This record gives sequence, C-alpha cells and structure tokens, in this order.
Amino acid sequence: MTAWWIRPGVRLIAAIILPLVVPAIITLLIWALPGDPAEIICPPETCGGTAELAARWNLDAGAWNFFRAWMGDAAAGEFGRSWRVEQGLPVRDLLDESIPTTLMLVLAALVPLVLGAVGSATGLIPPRADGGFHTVGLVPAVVFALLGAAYVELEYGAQSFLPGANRLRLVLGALVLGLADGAFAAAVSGVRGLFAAERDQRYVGIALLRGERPLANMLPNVAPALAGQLRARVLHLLSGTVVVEVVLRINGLGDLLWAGTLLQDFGVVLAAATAFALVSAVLLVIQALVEIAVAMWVRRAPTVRDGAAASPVVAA
Amino acid sequence: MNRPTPGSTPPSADRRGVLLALGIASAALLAGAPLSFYEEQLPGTLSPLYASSMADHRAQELVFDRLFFHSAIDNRMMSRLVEKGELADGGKSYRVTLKPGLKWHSGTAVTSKDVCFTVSAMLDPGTTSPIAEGYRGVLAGCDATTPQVATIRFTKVFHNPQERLMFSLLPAEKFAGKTAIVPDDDFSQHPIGSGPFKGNKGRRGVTFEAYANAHHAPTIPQMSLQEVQDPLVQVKTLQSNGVQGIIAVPPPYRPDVSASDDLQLKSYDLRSWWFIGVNTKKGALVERKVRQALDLVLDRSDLRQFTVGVKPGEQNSPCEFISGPFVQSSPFYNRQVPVKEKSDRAAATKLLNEAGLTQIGGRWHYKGTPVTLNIGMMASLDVEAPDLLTQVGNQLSAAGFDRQESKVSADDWARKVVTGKASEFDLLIGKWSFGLVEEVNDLFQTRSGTTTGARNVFNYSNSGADQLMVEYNQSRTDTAAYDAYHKLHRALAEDLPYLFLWKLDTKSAWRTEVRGNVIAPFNYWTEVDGWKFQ
Amino acid sequence: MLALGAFALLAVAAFAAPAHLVEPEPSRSFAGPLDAWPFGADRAGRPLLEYAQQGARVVLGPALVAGCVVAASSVAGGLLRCVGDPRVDAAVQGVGEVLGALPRMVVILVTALLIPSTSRGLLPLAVAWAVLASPGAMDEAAAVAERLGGARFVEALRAHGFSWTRIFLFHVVALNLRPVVVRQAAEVVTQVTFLELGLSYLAVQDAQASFTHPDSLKSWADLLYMGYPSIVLDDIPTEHALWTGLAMVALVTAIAKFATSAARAR
Amino acid sequence: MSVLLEVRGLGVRSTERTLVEGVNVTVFGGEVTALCGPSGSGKSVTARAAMGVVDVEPGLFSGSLKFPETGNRDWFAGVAHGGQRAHARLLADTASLRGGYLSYSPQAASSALNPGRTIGRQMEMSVARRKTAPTSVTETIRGLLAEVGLPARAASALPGELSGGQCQRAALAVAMASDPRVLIADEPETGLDPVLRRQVVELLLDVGKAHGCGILLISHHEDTIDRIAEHVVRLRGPAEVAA
Repeated sequence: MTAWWIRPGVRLIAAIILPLVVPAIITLLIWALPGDPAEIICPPETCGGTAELAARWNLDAGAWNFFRAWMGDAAAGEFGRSWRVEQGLPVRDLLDESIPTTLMLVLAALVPLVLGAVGSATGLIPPRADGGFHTVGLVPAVVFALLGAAYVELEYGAQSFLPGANRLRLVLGALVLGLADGAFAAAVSGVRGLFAAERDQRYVGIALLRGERPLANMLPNVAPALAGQLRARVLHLLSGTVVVEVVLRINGLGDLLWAGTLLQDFGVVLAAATAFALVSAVLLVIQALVEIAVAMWVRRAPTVRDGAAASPVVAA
Repeated sequence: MNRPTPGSTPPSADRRGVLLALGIASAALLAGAPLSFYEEQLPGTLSPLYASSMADHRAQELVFDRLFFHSAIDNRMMSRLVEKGELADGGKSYRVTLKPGLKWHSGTAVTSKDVCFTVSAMLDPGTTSPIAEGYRGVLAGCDATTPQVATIRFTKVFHNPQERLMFSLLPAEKFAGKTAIVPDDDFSQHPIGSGPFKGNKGRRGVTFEAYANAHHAPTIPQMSLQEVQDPLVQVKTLQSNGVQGIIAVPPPYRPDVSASDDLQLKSYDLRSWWFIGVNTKKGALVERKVRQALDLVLDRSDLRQFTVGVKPGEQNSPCEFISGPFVQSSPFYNRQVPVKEKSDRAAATKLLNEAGLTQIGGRWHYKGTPVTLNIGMMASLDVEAPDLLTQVGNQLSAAGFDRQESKVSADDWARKVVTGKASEFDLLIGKWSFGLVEEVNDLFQTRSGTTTGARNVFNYSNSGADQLMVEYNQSRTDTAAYDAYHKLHRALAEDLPYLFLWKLDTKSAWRTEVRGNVIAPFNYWTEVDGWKFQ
Repeated sequence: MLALGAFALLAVAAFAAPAHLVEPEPSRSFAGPLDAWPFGADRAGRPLLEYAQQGARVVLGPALVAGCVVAASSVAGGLLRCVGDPRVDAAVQGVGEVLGALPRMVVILVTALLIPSTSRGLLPLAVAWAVLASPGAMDEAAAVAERLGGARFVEALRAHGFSWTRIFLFHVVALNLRPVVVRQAAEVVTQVTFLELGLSYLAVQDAQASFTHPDSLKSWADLLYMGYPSIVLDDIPTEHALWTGLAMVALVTAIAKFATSAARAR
Repeated sequence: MSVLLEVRGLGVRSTERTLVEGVNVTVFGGEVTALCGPSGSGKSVTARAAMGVVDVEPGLFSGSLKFPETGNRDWFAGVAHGGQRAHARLLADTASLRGGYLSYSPQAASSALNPGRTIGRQMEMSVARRKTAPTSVTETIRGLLAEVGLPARAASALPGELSGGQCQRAALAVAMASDPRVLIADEPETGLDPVLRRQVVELLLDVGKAHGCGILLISHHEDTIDRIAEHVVRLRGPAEVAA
C-alpha cells in the first residue's frame, strides 16, 4: 500500500512548479515562433524602430534573460505595460480587473453545479433527470453565449457596460458556463456515480444495521474523490471562460488571454496564463489539503494504552 | 405566445419577442444619455503617432487638432490652430502664428513650443512610429521664435507645403520634454489633446467629453464609442435607439436601415478600393497574358451580386467597378480605360493558349504541371463582402484552375503582405484606403528599403511604371500630376500587377435625432463641432 | 449498433466531403430543407449538406485521434496500477498532476499560436487537448484497477495459470477497464467537437482565419453562425442552418453516449 | 428466562417471489437462537426484518415484531402492505434500537467495517449509543478489545491494517461496545479457516453470554449450531419448520 502522504505531496510539489512552468513555456514559444519577437509583437506597419522596442521590452538579450527579468518583476507585482491589447495600460491594471471578475464568474457557475452535485448525492435529483441535463448540455456554450450577448446588447444598447448590464452579463455567463457543454450533466452524473459506487460498498449497508446514517459513513471516504471532481469541474469552467467571456464581452482573464493571443501581446498572454496557472495551483493545494485533512480525520482514534508502544498493528 | 392583433404589429415582430420589446423599453430610459455609436473595432490607441487602423484615425480626430486639414465641405486647406501661415527661407521653411487663447485639455496654453516639440518627437529616432518615420523625409526641424510663432523647416522645397503639415499636435508638457514617444505609453489610453473632446479609453469603449476652447465649441456634451462586431446586433440596437449611430453598415443590412423612418444612411467617403494582388514573380503569373486572362475570367458582376448583394442593373449601387488604382470620382482616375464587368472565357482561353498554357482534363497546365493558385484574403473583408474568398475561388476553378484558399489576419497582413514577404501566395485579395494624400507610389514602385514601394505587396517592378511615378513626384502643377497618374492607370490596367475590383461605398447610419452631421472623408469627425443631438 | 451506424454515416459523409463548396445557384438562395437537398441551402444557394460534410471532415479525424490518445493513456494508467510499483505510481502521478493542472484553453491557444498559419488544423489542438485530458483518464482507470485489487488481482490470475498477455489484455483491459476507457475516449471526442465549434465560431465572428481548419472548408460553426440571426430577425430565413448545425453536434454527442452505454452493457 | 425479541408469522415478498412466510423467531436473554437454512432460504431477510430493516418491494405482508423488554409495541403494526413509505417509517422508528438494544456483528468483517474509521473510533461511536455512559470510554474500549483478544493498540488501526481474523474480532468488539441486549451474529464463520472459525464462534458465545445478551446466530454450519444453540429456527425457503 502506498503511503497516504505521497499523493497530496506530489500535488503540492506540482502546485509549486506550475506557476513557473507556464511562463517558461510561453517564453520558449516566443522564441520558437519564426521571426523577431519584437517584430511579432508590433509589426513594422504599426511600429518602426524594432531594435529600440526590443531593448525596451527586454527582448534583445535572449529567452533566459527575458524570463528572468519577467519573473523578477512579476514576483514584485509588476507586469509591465500592455503592448497591443490595451496599448500603454499597465498589465497589472488589467489583471486587477480580470482576476476577480473571472473568479466571480467561475464561482457563480459553480453554484448550480454544486447544487446539482448535492442533489444527486442525496438522491433529491432522480437519475431519470440526467437525460434532460444531457440534452441541455448538448447545446454548445457559444450558442448560449451568443443569445445572451445579443440580449444584453439589445436591452442596454450603449449602456451595456454600466454595472447593471455587467452584472447581467456575469449571471448569463455563469448560467452558460454552468449549463452548456455538458458541464451540469457531467457534475450531476459524476457525483451520482461516485456515491452510487460507494453506496454499493458493504460497510454502508452494515452501518445502517448498526443504526448509523450511511451518508455520514460515506462522506469522509468519498471526500478525496469529490475534491478531485471539484477540481476537474473548476478547471473545466476556467477553460470555458475563454469562449464565454469573449462572446459575452466580460472583462475577465479568458477574454484577456484570447485578445492577447490574437494580437500576440505576449506581456498580456504571460500574465493571464500565469494567473490561470496560479488559480490551478491553488486548486491543487486545496485538493492536497482536503486529502491531508481526510487522512488525519480518518486516523482519529481514542488513546488506548495497554503498556505496549502504540504503533499501528500490521496485518498479521 | 400571444397572437398579434391584426393591423397592429406585423406578425413577424411577434417572433422577435422579448428581445426587442425589452430593448425598446429600456431605450426610453436613455433620454439625456450621451451620443453613443458603434464601431466594428475599438481604436487600439489614442496616440496619433501610432494610429494604424481607421478606428484609430477616427477616434483621434475627436481628441486632437491637426495643424492643417482639408475642409469636409469644400476641400479647402484650413487650420483651426494657425492664425497666419507663410513660407519663409525661399520655400524651405513655413512660419506659423498660432491663434490666441488655445488650450490643451489640461488647461495649459497651446504654444509654439508644442509645435516644435511635435516636430522634434517625430524626428527623434527613439520614436518608433512609422508615421513619424514618414515625416522624417519631409521635416528638418523647428524653431519657436515667440510663444505664438514657430518656424518649421523642410528637407526641401515642396509645392504644397501645408499638405506636409497635417500632423496632430502633441502637448510638450505631458512628455516632460522627452521627445522619444513609445507606443506603450499611458498617453495611448488617456491622451491630452486640443481637439473638441477629451478622450478616455477603456477596455470596452472610449468616452469623449466636450471641451470648450477658443477654437472649438462642440454642442454635444458627451459621446461614447463602443465595439460590436456583429452588424446584425449593431443595426437592431440602432433601430431600438440603444445607440444613435453606426460608423459602417455592411451592404446586406442597408435595406433594413433605409426602410426605417428613424434612421438615415450617410455616405462616408473612405476613398478605398478592392483588388486582387497578383504575384508577378511566381509560376505562370509571370506571363502578362496569364494575368490578363485571369482578369477576363473574373466575373465582377457575379462576384458583386453573390457577396455584396448588388443585383445586376441596380441603381445607386454601393459598389462601383474600377479599372485602375483610383476611385471613379478621383481626378486621377483614367476614364478612358474601360472596366470589365462580365467574364469573357473565350478571350481568356485564347490568351492562356498564347501564353503557352495547355488544358488537360479541364485543368490548365503550365510547363507540364497543373496550375494551382494559392489565394489569400484580408480576413476582415468578410464582413463587408461575405464569402468573397470562396466565390473568387469558385470562378477560377470553373475556368480550369485548381486553388487553395486562406484568410490572412490583420497582423499577418501588416507583417507579411504589406512588407512584400507573402511570396507563398499567388493571389491576395485586399483593400486599399487612401490616407490624407491620394498617392499610389508605395503600392507600385520598385521596392528599395523603406523609401519607395513600401507597401508593394508582391514586390512588383516595372521600369515604365516607375518612370511615371517619378514624373508624378516631380510634377509642380495639379494637371501634370493628373496626367502622370492617368498614364500610370493605363499602364497598370495592361500589365495587371493587381486585378482591380471595385470601390465599395462605406455608409454610416445615424438616428434622425442627430442633425448637422457632416461626415468628413477619411477622418470622419473633422466637422463634429457642428453636430447636434436632440 | 446504432452508434456504429451513425458513426459510419458520419464517416462516409466526411470522406465524401467536397474540397470546395459547389458553385452558387442564386435561384436556390436560402432554400429550405424541403425545397432543395437535405438541410436546404445558404444565401448563395449552395447546399448546407456540403457544409455539414465539410464540418464532419474537419472534426472527425482529429476527434478520433484524440479519443485514441486518451483511450491509450487510460489503458496505460490502469495497467500501471496493476503493476503496483509505488515509484512508478508517484512518477506517473507527478507528470499527470502538472499536465492535468495546466489550464487547457491556455495550452490550446498557445499551441494555436505556435502553428504556422499555412499548416493550421484541428489535429495538433485535438492531440494537445487529449494529452491534457490523459492524466484524468489514467487516474480513473487506475482507480478501477485499484478496486479490482491491483497487483493482487494479477497475482491471483497468475496463480490460475493465465498468461501475462491474457491477464492484461483480456482480464484487465477487455473485461474491466473497457467501460471507463470507452467513456473517457467518447468524452474527449465530444469535447474536441465542442472545442472546434467554439474556436471556429470565435474566428468567424471576429472575421479571422480559423485556427482549426483551412479557410476553404466550412465548419459546423459556420452553420450556427449563419443560423443564429434567424432567432432575432425574421427576414433572414436561416433556421434550417441553425438546426442542421445543432443536429450535427447532437449526432456526435449521441454517438459518444451510445458507445459509452454499449461498452458498459456488454 | 426473559424474551428479548419476538417475531411472529413473518412474511416478506419481493417482486419475483415470496422470500419468507410464517416465520417465528424468539430470542431469550443469555441464550443462543440459531437461524439456519440453505442459501436463499431467507435467513438474512428474517434477521434484517427483526432489526426493522425491510428493503425489498413490495416487502412485508404479514407478521409482528416485539421487543418485550422495551414494552409491548408491535413494531410491524401498520407496516404490512404499506409499501416503501411504511418501510421507511419502520426504519426511522427502529433506528434508535439498532446499535443500542440490538447489535449486529457482520460476516466477512474486513469489508463490513468502514475503511475510513479506526477501530477505536468505531467503538467510541458505538459506546456513545449506550443508554448510560460508562465512566471511562477508553477504559471500556480497552476492556472490550482485551475481551475479544486484541491488543489495545488495535484501537488506532484502520480495518485495512488488520488481518481477516483480527477484523472479525474487532467487528465483535464494535458490536458489543453499545452494550446491546440482542446480538445478531451474521455467519461469523464465513471466510475463516476451520481453526479460526471455531475460535471466533467460541469468542462470540463467551462475550455475548458474559454480557447477558440474547444471541441470534445466523449460520449454515450444522456442527456449530448443534454445539451452541439452545433454540434453532430452520428455514427452507418460503416454508418454515420449527424444531
């Protein structure tokens, strides 16, 4: 049997590596693209003086120097200025606006998923409803998002970026994200499957005969798997934010990443991708912590001494 | 769903349902709101030296004053800043005296120092702007004699010196004397100008706030620019008074707009024309006869019908065929050169045979191998002429050429096509808009560094044409200039480095509540002071 | 059976897809599904059937490859757990953890950036997606193997005198991992379809070159883009394009679902 | 001799067939009642029904269930033919008895104990269900572990860390921790080798009798039954013959 701490341990290490790996890969990519990086960012049509710009953007001394300088600045919370997406605006300002928006969107989208998951775990949502969810999940997110975008525009017109309209965008975005592309159906049937498999375990039936509640018995045992599912769902939602934010024009990280990629504004891409990586790393840490907490919880035992050293009994 | 009562709303309105009803309801709340309008894309920057798209040029016109400009009404050369301008130093300098009382949006006075700062900024090699680079061949320096008087020195004598001084004025104080102006400066988002409006750019739009000045008195207190890509949503929101204007309405949506009593379609002269660039350095296309044959194969009339939606024989068509690199209304356009509307396959086949091409199994072969044309198109053209790329491909295929099609993104267009590095293509469909000056030398002159032929797509080179362009450059009178370009028009229509397609009108749509809205060619907002809203 | 039939239909459609749409036939502009060809026609009077076919051609191959990649890694994940070496386990988990935690859309967009515009296609994106989905699939297959008893299960079968090949290929993979492997592969096939749809749609909407297919081909996203104005506007009669697009997506999802249940049932 | 549990005329039916019919079971304090019969004869159904758990449909169609020490209530009253809802009510009503008055010692204990709780924790939870709390919980646990022949450190072990025999002992300790009146032992010999089987059954008997419990032993090992049971209920499918 593998020691229980290896899995959460590996997760924690991965969480540390991730925010370093992502900017490193993107930096390599900037140099892997054919052509001069500075010229890629701002074509001569738009910017003359490529050499001056390369020096200004730290692009003239090779990939390693660029990466080192960028990481150093990023660690100090300094991400430079946007080169193309919002020319001249500090990327930090863009992040300050985008990160909370995207987190809010994902959390809001998570609400129906969690409710659905709880419903299916407790049996409140009957399995026959799954077909309906799957059918709704068939509709691609783009289609839902598009209808939402047209609705907001027609309803608010020029005022469609005032706080009221933006809240509506977020709500619509969360609904699209939560329901389309099979997100809701996957959450419901995933958790249902997990609990059904656990309920089939003998100890659950026996717990009933001992007068205990099956759910209380199952919960700690399925918690690590649930945490895994939750992480997968959140990652799925995070991926989905790109399409939903672009179409619904929500000022989030996904939109920033898309705009940065299209315009090859690597400063923005680096920052947005690293922000995504950080969120992902936090999720890894949460999962690891849940696993550690469950392992600790599972090992709770009254201290009973018979004079001998209290070491775990090894299978005889 | 309720049944519509007969005679009230057309049954069709029923299906639009909630969407539109809510739109109209909320529009009622908009009274007193700023004048709002849509563009297909937001300006990338408000810094005049880094303008690259039409959206940039338009937005900047609201915030900045150009030293000189053409009147939108009578095309006269004018200035809102200069009280008196005169040639000096035997024509190698131009002395301007600024009007009194001019202010920047920050409240400080506009002085001759700002004029000279702008010139120095453009001359500074640290200013990485292609616009500035263009001025480096024209301007030599500037001296501020008094706070009101500046003398701008040219590199040589020009016959139209004011036309060389149509740059936007920049505030020296904002840059604290640093003349190297970079693209990623805060100025790009929150500029300070002396124009009619104070501009502020955000991630989803630009707001403009009127700024009363000695030389500007806009009556509209506030404007707001937003971006919507889908023309359908643009038009519907305009109809429901969600916004008051759309800068460009693609042809398919124009009937919808003109049918409405609340809306007016207004012409916006961009002086732009569409072309198919031909790679004269590649394969069979080296042969002039092959290019001429392709010109005959194209059925412009069908293309126009299936993409722009103009029916044959339609009056007041927004799409006007051209036979050379100018729009028909231009004095440079040579009316002697006829346009080709319909295809002439027989003539084309004859030309191809003469050029040594053979048809095997219906496909044209050049030197034993089948001719496959790799066609690219500026991706953004799809909005105005949906499906053009496929349709051109279809016509060529029907005439016996194999083809591949791909769209070219705006960035790739700027990086590869304009710089003459897109040699993998045989044909490139694009659009050319004249800037402030109606010149085509950059498109056709033999490329040499950055001085000539800077936008020559396939590095076309023809000594005869080069000669005509030099002639144009050296002309001292308008007539001489027209004459040189008329000859160039004819030469190009024969040699065909481009297959010239059409000039497609750009139309704006505004609600009738917006009055006095004179739209200036190219820069759009030059006459905005006279616009009224209510 | 149904899944196989539908899949064969889609495959034949994709295989027979024309490289270019036919010449326009203006008299059939916006013809409905009952007036001309199955599915009707577009503005220029070209059959939507060809759109659907070309869309199938864009999606089918890459989606299948992605499905195979995931299926393979899923099988590998299950078998590795049966080998039961904790070091192998930790190493696999480590790599999987980093891969699985990479934000997928970021990787996809970055991959899209890396591909030169001349060789754009869905395949590299689909493979990238599959590689990112693999750790999850391996995990799940490993969990199934674990439930079987992992290494002990294999030992027990060895004791019965079965050969390694028979144990791994038949007892572990064919009998026990099959449902989870097929489900994971089917899921990725649908995900790749949705990915193509999303990316193509954004490109069409932005009037950009598509990341996922050459511009001479149409994708199902073109059908959706053509069809959606009909919801808002009446004078654009393109509902049939919207329904055709949605039907194609539904078909892929249905095939995936049937395949999953078939694998579970047998 | 006091009667602790009394089932009369039990009849349970599934959708396919009648599982048991007319079964009578009585458990006396300090004595062993064996419930025996071949596989599928309804041993488990009877034992579960005796604990108030009927989880087949349409389920109970006749019978009465009484725990005379707790009063004269017939727990099956109104349940017969009542369907799922009546069964759920019965389950809820009898919840306080299970794990307290009644205790259950499962077969194949290694898969029957919650793998996510230590033996000590499971015993602790069981002790908490006693009517009167003992002065020292840890002392009680230590004592019970010693009674079933496990060292005190077994309290901190997870079921997965114990051997099959140890698990069976642990399960008995957990079952006894609530100080029950009736111990229902479900085929305690299953999965154990003959020597261990005997040990486990002896242990069950010793511990149960020491605590004054009535024991309902479910088994199909005739030798065990002959050796230890005071009363035997033989099931042969739907029909029942009392010895």
